[in-house]
Amino acid sequence: MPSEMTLGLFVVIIFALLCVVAKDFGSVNNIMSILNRFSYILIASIGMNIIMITGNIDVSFGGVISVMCILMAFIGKKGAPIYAFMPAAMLCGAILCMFNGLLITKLRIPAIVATLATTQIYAGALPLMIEGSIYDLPASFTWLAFEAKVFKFVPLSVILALILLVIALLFMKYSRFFKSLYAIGNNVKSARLAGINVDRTIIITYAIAGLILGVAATIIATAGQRVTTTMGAGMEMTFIAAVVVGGTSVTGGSGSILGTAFGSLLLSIIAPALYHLGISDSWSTAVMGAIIIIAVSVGALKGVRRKRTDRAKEA
Amino acid sequence: MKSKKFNFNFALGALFLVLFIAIGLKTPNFFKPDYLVNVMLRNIIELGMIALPVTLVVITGGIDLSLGSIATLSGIIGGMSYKATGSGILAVILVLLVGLACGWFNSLLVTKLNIPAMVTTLATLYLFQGIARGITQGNSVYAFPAAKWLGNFEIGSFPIQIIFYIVLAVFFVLLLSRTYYGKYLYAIGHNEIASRFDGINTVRCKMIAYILSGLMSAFAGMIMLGRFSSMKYTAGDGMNLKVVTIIVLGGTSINGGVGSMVGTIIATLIIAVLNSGLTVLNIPIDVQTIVQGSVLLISLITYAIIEKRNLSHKRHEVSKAVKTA
Amino acid sequence: MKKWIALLLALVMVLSLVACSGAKKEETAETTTAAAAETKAADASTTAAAAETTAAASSQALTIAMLPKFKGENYFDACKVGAQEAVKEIGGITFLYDGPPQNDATNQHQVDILEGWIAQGVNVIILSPNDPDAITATLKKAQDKGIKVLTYDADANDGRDFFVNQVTADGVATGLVKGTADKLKAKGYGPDKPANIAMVSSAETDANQNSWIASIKKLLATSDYSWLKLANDAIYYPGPAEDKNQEIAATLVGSMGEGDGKIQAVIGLTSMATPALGAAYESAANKPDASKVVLTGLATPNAIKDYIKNKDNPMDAGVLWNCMDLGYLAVQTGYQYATGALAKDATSITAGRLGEKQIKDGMVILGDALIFDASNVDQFNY
Amino acid sequence: MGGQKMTYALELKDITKRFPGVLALDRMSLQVASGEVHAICGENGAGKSTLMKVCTGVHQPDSGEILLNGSRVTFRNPNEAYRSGIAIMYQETSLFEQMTVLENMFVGHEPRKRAGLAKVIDYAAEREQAGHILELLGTDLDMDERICELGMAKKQMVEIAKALTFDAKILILDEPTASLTQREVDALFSVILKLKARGIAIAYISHRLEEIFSICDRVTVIRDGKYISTCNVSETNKDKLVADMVGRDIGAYYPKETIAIGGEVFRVEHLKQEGLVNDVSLHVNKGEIVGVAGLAGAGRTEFSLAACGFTPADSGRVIVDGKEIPLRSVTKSMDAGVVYVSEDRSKCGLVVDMSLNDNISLPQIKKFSKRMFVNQAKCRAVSKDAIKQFDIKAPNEDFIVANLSGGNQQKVSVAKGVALHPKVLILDEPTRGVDVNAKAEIYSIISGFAKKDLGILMISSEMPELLGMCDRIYVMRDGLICGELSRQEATKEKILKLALNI
Repeated sequence: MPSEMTLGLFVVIIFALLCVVAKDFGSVNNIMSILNRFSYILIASIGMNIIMITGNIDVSFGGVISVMCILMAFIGKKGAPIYAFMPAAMLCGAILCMFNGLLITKLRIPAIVATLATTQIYAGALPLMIEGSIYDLPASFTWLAFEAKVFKFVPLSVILALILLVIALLFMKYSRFFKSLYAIGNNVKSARLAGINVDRTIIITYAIAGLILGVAATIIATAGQRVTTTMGAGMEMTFIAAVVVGGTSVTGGSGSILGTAFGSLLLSIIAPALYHLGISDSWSTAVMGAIIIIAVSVGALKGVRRKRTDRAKEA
Repeated sequence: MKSKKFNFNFALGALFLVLFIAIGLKTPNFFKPDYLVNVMLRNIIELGMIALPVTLVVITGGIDLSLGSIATLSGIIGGMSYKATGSGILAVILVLLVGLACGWFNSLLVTKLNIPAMVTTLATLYLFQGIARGITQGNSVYAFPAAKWLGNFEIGSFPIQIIFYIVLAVFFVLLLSRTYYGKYLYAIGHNEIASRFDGINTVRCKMIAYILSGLMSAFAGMIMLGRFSSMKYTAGDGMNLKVVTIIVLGGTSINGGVGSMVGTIIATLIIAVLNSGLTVLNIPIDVQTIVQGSVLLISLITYAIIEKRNLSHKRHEVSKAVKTA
Repeated sequence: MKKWIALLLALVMVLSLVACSGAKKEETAETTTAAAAETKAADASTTAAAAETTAAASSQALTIAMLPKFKGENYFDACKVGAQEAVKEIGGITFLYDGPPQNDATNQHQVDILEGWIAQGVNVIILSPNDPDAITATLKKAQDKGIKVLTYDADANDGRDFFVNQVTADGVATGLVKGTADKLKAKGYGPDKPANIAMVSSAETDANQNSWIASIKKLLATSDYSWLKLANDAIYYPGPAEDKNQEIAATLVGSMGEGDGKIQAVIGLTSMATPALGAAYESAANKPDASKVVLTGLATPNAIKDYIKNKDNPMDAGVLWNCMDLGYLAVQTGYQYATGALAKDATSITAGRLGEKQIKDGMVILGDALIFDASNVDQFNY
Repeated sequence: MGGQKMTYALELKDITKRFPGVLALDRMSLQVASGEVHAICGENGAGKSTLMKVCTGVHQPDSGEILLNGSRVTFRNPNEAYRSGIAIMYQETSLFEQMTVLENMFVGHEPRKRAGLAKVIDYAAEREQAGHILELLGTDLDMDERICELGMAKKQMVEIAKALTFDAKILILDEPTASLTQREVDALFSVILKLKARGIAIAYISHRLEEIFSICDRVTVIRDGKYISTCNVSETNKDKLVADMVGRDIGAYYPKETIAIGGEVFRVEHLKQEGLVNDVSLHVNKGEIVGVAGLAGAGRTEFSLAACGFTPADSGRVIVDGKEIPLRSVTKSMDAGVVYVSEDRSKCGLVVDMSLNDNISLPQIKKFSKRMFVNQAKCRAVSKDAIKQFDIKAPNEDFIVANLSGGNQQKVSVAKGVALHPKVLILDEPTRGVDVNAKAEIYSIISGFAKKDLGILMISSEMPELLGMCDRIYVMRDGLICGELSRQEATKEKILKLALNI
């Protein structure tokens, strides 16, 4: 697919340029901290991507992440190892997202509104369960962020993300299920004619997304010794941005994981780039918003042009 | 349809009264006129005002999630311009202009590029807020006289903004229920293609709706700035959800075509009671967030079920009609 | 159809009421400290108490409402604990506590909460404003209603009767700068080998951080610290949100190390930033040489004790005051002032277990900053 | 296949299917044997497509039964039909625009192979199969091209290819050649013959007679959802078929009245729209009812849409009452008095979820408003007498249109147009999906307008009504006017021959 490759090239060029103009940008430390951020953005965005391919969306990711983080802290506080609390988080994520899926398919509530509502519920429920934050977490909890390094300097989280990326790519290519996502996103009616159980597929998709989100949440939660109730607040926008920038059409039916990967990379660069260029971090939000709009508009314009060519072709 | 709508608003009104009395009985404080006016009503005005035009947008089958950011951005720009120039009039004009521009930008993306309203406004929400944050560098911006007046002036202990709201509410009720523009909006929401075949300029109608919501958001932003005497770029966070809640609770179908301005207004009062009630009961704001979300969800589910019922009802009627034919 | 609406809308209402009662449980839980002292008041809903207090403000039954910059962060939690201790000690007080969520610590949220309290006529409001200017209008309103207004932790520019100050700005500044300077000296820096420093504050509008920054800059201008260079005004404002702090901390730690282009010392000015710095160092890919850089700042001991104890982590000291005492003192002052035991122009106050405390033009001062390191960090538990 | 005694691969017995307002299939029967190509022909709206949708489980028959190889079956959804070996190529494409040809062919039933624990899509096998099929079709389709990049003809090809991926025992082709070039048609025929040779039963729906005669073995004619006749192609001829297709004796229910034809009111000159309308010129006089005949896809609707400015015409002139009106402006042409009543009620004609009153007043509500405020009374008055004039069966003007019968809905959409007091009324399939009595009423209404000196352009695929109602008839084919017949000279045969180009 050329479009992703152009994006990839674009990102690489930007990266290179930054390394040249801003000294220290290329430093191992900086690159690694970028990659660490990249890792959880990518993982979560993969989940967002498969949802958006079906033409839906989930803006409750942030809230769900917060819930999972607290849950993990709860378990991890007593010294439980990562292989104990990560699965718990994944399960929790699967359930919460599946609930969204049910609302959307069974009650025909537009995805974005339904998930906006659940976001509020998730976000609001947490502070009631615990007063704000769980701190003073044991080393076993922060292991992933502090200890786990491959070759002494590559964070394990990055490897984790890349593995997941590969798995996702394989599934997208070789699984009938994931092919059917595109069909649904393209044309629900035809998908039904082709004998696809649309509702079930969408619900499962949400569950899977939640499952993957659990991994991302683990990376986010274990970054420090304290977990607050607002760890994930507002992150969903970053993920959506990554997916949209990656070339997935917001109306569903097209898009690729690879593109999303590059999109995630681009977004994880923004903040450090601004810092190293001496621009105030305050602009990062605006930059991200602009990037999304540009990406979406480009996609839309393509669509418009296609319609024109279609009519010509019909001749 | 008409009769149904009447029943519906009636039910809403009943709900309002029940909540109002229930909370009042729990805490006499609640009935203090001072509390009713200065907390219950005064605090909902901004949301209520924005909900009015956004109802129009939702009826066309669209939505505006960026309203919170528009309010913040315009308020902030107003405040900054006043600080820079010291001219109050300029500030007011700028506020409204910014709102107008933002709304226009949304409408452009939605109508001309056919980007789904949800996504468009979700992105612009981010953009507008980002700009607000960028130009303020995260600092607060302070109110200017006009805003202060809007936010705090009282006519015999009756806040001025409530009067503004009442006027606007009347205006929008008439706009939607009495003018052809209102009818057009319903038609577009139900069936945009057919509307075009009836010679309706659907693009223009939709653009007007979005621009109105941008404008009103800006106005509300100015009131907010005055009421809180300062504004930060985060001021608009979560407003969009609250407004959508009000609108959906008010019986406007998120899929467009169905809805009434009166419903929105009653819903505004219900949310006002809920919020202020929870405050007066000293319930932490987190719970208020939950209630917020739950109310939205439950009303969505209600309408989902009602729509299903209507559908089957319709089928029944059709089959009857066929038999007679 | 009609039935459906009625039914499901009723559901909405039920739910909201459930939410109320559900929340009320925890509310009473918060006030049990007060309730314990009173007899048969255990289930007295705060609101009932509030109602009666409005009737008789001078009576023993006071309602004291406390409003932190934001909820759910252990600095303010510790203050709250101290406050509740005082409430319990005095007895007969209804204690309300609420605040904005951590990711949205804005003046606006505080005003919303305050207006609720004002309208139902609490007796004392103790708050730590997010925005010293913006809040004043509301505070004045409260005072007009005869409510006693105190600020703690951070001051408001106007509209408060007392400011319960943990420590003077200069106190904090000296604590931080001296601490940093000593550590840097120990690592071979000094007038002959200047060091670049950076600071991580909270939001741009936080009064206390800003006042500290001001006096830190003053100190840096003096000859003994002139070798500490605040490289191109390197102060960052991630606000209270956790992820933002981690992000900026990681970036800063990433650009630490020896040499002119690098940063040798970072000072965290909030109890979010400092732990984030410690964590960032721990997770840094190739850690800057701990013997060449310094991390320090304000934090609750618990939040950074691991980093302090960890030899390879350049964070080996933190600065703070006793937050519990701060909360305790605040409530004591508020109570005594409300009951008239304390005059507006008093120059000192005897605050329960804390004993005598100075009052300088409306500013109650808790004491000096305390510097904790590996040796004594375990003595504190907050 | 084919058991010991003669059983048919596919047999339909007394299938009846009702839709709101219409009887689509009326005790319809059909037998298709394995290894034969069975043509099903009839006019537009005769019920051919409905019949096929019943066969493939899209619709469930109200009564009657479907037999496969002699055994009774019921399909609750298309999937069940696929699984029991019935594949269909729909007239309107149901493709996934953003996906490649290959993906489209196999969506939902990609061939899979074991790979360790998982079953993975076997691309090799998929490509091989696809390769065979495309080869069979003799088309140069690139299987990695996205559908949205393809033209209509190629999309059709993909549809066919898709149908072939199910190794079907019965293949239904619904107007497969509607938009194919001759080369592609030939290719398709050779495919059909190959398949036939394999003993596959093929139901071939078309109203292109020459095609039927070139590849079909037997032909069944249906009309108004009723079975008319079945015979071997060798034993019949075109004229006989045409007679069967249009056979209905034109009852007296065409209240045609002879009115003095006035001067020209509507003229279109050299209207062109790329690929859809190739140079159409026609005119309508006051009090004249002018018909436009032609097969589906002849470009009649496209022409009228362009003429009224709903779709952008590339060139041409539209003149009303001697005044030229600008192309591409709906409002201008409406104000000039040109009103188009769409063929597709529910999609374009009406806002079915709104009340009668709203629907009728919508196009002119602006006129009924003072400073934006709608004069409800006026609206109601208008819709009230519309209801009276067209005698629409509704309790009151607040009744929701969706709850009306098809016939009444059609009346509403006509009434809506007439309420605008047009000079020219363009009626597109005014009686589609409407039962006989409603038809009669609509006809009388139409001739009523003619009396009022309106110019009426009536697009219709129903020969009888054209013959019964029109003073002049234009015949269109491939976006061109290919003939003009006066009331006297016009006959079903002439029209059909012109339309079929034989």
